Amino acid sequence: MIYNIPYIAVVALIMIGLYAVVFKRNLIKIVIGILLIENGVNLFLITLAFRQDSIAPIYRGTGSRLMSLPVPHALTLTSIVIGVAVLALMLSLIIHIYRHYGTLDARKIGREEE
Amino acid sequence: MNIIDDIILHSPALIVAIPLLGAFLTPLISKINDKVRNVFVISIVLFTSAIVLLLANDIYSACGKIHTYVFGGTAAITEGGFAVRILFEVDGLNIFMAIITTILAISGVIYSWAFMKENTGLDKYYTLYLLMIAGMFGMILTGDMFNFFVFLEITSIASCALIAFWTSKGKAVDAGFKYIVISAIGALFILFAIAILYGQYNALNMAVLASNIQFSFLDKIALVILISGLAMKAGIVPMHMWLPDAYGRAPASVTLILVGVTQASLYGALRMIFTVYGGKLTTTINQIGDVNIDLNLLLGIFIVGLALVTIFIGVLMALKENNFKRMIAFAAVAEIGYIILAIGAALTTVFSATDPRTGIMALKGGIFHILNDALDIGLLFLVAGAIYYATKETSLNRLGGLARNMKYTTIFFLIGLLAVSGMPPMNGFASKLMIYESTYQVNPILSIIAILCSILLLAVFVKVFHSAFLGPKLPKFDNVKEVPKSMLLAMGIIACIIIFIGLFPDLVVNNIVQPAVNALTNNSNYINNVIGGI
Amino acid sequence: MIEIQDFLRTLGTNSGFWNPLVWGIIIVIALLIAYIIRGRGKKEYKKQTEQTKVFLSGNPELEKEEMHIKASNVYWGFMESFKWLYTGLEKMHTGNVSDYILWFVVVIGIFFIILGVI
Amino acid sequence: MLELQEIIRTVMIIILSTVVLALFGIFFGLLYKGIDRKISAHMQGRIGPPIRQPFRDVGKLFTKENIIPENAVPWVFNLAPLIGLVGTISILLYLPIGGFRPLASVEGEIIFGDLILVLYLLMIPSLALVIGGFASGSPYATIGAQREMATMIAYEFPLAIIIITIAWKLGSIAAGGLGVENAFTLTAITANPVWNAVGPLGFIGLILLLLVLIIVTPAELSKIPFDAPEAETEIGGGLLVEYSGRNLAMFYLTDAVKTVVMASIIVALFFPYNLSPLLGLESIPAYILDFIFFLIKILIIIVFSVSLIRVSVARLKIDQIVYTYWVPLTLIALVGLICIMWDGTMMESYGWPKIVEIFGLI
Repeated sequence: MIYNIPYIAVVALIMIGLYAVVFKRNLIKIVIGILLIENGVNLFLITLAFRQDSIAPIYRGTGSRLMSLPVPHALTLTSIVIGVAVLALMLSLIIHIYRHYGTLDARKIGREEE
Repeated sequence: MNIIDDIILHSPALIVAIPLLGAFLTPLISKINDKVRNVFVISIVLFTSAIVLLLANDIYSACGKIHTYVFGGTAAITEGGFAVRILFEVDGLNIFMAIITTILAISGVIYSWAFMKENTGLDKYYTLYLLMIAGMFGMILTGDMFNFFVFLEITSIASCALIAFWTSKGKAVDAGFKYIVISAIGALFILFAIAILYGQYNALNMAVLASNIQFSFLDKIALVILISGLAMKAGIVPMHMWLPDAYGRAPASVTLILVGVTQASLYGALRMIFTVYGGKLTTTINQIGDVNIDLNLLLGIFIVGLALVTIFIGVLMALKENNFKRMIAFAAVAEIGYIILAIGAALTTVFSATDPRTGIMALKGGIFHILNDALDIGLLFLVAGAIYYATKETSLNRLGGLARNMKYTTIFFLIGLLAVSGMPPMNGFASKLMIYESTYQVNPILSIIAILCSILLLAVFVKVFHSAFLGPKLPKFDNVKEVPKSMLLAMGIIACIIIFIGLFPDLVVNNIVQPAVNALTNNSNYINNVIGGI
Repeated sequence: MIEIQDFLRTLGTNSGFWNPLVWGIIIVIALLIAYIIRGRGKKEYKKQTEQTKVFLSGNPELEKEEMHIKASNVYWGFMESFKWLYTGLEKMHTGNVSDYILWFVVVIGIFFIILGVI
Repeated sequence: MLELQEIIRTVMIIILSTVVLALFGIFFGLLYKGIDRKISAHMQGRIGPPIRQPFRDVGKLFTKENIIPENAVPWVFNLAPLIGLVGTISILLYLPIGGFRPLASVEGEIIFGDLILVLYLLMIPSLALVIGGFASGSPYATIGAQREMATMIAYEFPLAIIIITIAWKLGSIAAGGLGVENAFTLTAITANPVWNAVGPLGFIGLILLLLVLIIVTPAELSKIPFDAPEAETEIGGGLLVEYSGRNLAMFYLTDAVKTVVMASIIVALFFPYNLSPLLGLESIPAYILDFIFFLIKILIIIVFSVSLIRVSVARLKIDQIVYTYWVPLTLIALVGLICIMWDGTMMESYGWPKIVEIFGLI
């Protein structure tokens, strides 16, 4: 049971994130929702790598001790880096949107007639 | 061993690496001179295209040949059976998509010269442009799930920045924001699905996954998320709404590549369905009460249903829209619908042991239509961009009488109109003919709706022809001139290819589409190429 | 390798055929015939006279901008017949990014039910 | 493998048959137009013009001035009528005219076009009218043109249903289909008349489809009650309002040829029977007899679908036309389709007899 808690946390994070994206009007909150989803997915990857009583795969010569999988860690790192890039881009776009419309309400932007 | 062989050997890596390198060299080169930068960018793209063509020649030289390129090693699977190496696997389908990307990239860069001339920050524009092209090539050529995700994100970030390139317009920034939200969530869900698959099979390699896949409950969840995420990126109704925003607001040269990006997402979905899950689709049976239904049938029917909705809503919205580029975007949605209609119809029949001919024909039509859709919609976007360039208007309500001032653009528009609505003798007719004449075997209603919507598409663009090009000579457009030569050249390249394909459809189908279809239907070849190399 | 005869081949779909080149020949010949027939007619007309003015049942011609039917008025008959459909469609396209994601979640849900539960 | 000699022979045959069929289409189109006018005049209690009146009309139009209005875009304005006529003539090549095989095919196996192509080519004359109307730059013509386009969208739905249903009946490998190769080619359709393959339920379905096709024909030809695009009384001839002289004559000829084309399509789909096998004739007498029989069949169809309908019904409004085609007629056609699909299952699972067996024709 105790090993399932991370998975429950993953599902909870993704659900909360989706809730924020779908039901929140504020663009910043939408971005936070996306970050929550991202963290959920990253946590999922990390959890997959975990083996009980394992050590980090960087030590050599520790005999027969179990090592946790290195690949998901690499994936998570990459994913975090990409996430930061996406976050920066979204926030910079939000700055532009705020300059144009003076609001961050998703229901009020981009509605002007041309 | 001469240099050509070396290039071919390393071509999958080079195709991605050269635009990537060029992208980050562009800001440096732009310090010198604008002209030098333009020449540099086009030479990068042309060089990449030459390598793509070399690789294509190599792939097509033997039937069913697959070019596998493993980064940092020769064997795809390390000693001890770990499939951790990143590899690019190029078969008929990959190279088909790469050729489409090549065409779009060349004409997009040529078009950008004049179209973006008056903008500032062009060094960043070209950097992002090349980055986007590199990302697309990566998505198309990779044989690794996580790599696919990374390139998907690279493409998304670059294209989002380009959609919002005209930051002085609020709507462009808004569209860019919508696009990044959509693609970030789509990509995260895809990553989630990849993680599920990794958790079960300890592999990220598509071929290794395909050979191990069991179709457990978790696999089904992964399939659902993968297809839905990629379908959203491909703009399938009801997840298409970002597409008119993004296509409509981006500069026309960017929209051209965006068309390719949606196609690449569609390619991803095809690869997942047919290659990764393909081997087990037919042997997995779902039970409803006492009735057993093959999974491929269920999946096919679901996709066909989505496709019909996509086609119908796409054209109906296009018929109503009055903004030129948004209208083409809705038409693009409908065209994507044709492709997935063919794919869905193919899924229901292509695995049947008794008569797979219908399914294969539908698949051929669908794959062929990917090429035609990219060219037709791309050409129309370029025309829309040309009109915007000449008149600074996007609303059809304020245009009129341009056929007098812009003769060549009018002719290119007419070619695009006939092609997109599938009138003979353009390329759209050939692929739609194949789709109609195979899907009717599955259910006559499918072809009926397809034919009807093709005519609605004709109506959509005849409306554009009327309101933008025909009508009395408007005084406010007296000074409008034909667009610069480089833009005409870009449109001309695509138009010539359209007419060529239109006149020799059988040639294209036999030589380019057939290998792609073989690659899809025969996934054991794809798997053995990696697994067999231990 | 590609030979000349490959260029001439008819596209077959198991249910039908399509050969653009043959159609091209027909079109060229028919164009020739039609052009000859058309050439028998009278060519000239009086340029820049009352003749070339637009016919408006005798009403005076408006400004050029007013004479051009706007794009949003085209296909009135079609829109009129399917008003109910279009009101529904317009309600669907809200332009909110949240709704776009909602649709995504809905599609995942439906797809999951079809594939996973059934 | 195609030999060079064979290619040249095929090309020569196609060129020759294009010329012959163009003249055939124009002559008989005008002739049928005259007959149609005579018949409808008699129905209304008038004497009507002589049968050769359409020829005179064309002759008269050629002597009139060919005015290009100042608001028009000249090259599109002049090109549209030509393209319309050319497109219509090219359809004739793909149809079995006079009981022969379609002329755009090589004896035996090679065929160059099929029913879907014909469906698309049928749009070309309408499209030419629409673009010509739009290119006139006149409000009346624009209204007419957009109405023509809306009509085209409208009738294309039932038309597509009819064509796909017949091809499905022939080509489908599912229950009820005949599994014929190349089901979309007119050669296959004329060789396997659909009436011979259906049971009672399918017979009803086919009758419904034929009915719908007969109602689609006047819209395809822009005849009353579906002539809202031209509507002389409200918009002064609609999309033809700015056309005159030889350009108008081209549209007149297009209309005439298109009448023959539509009637030939109905003949090919539903009445592909010939008299000569019944009488045991061969070679030349058989050809002549079949050809005359074909002309008579066309005449009957034109009388039913054009003359009769246009005399007895008043013009519909454009939104009524769209509604008529997309709701009632599409529903009827769909019912026909469902009947034909069920028919196959019935015959397969319950052993219902074919309709020809009931009448004892086989």
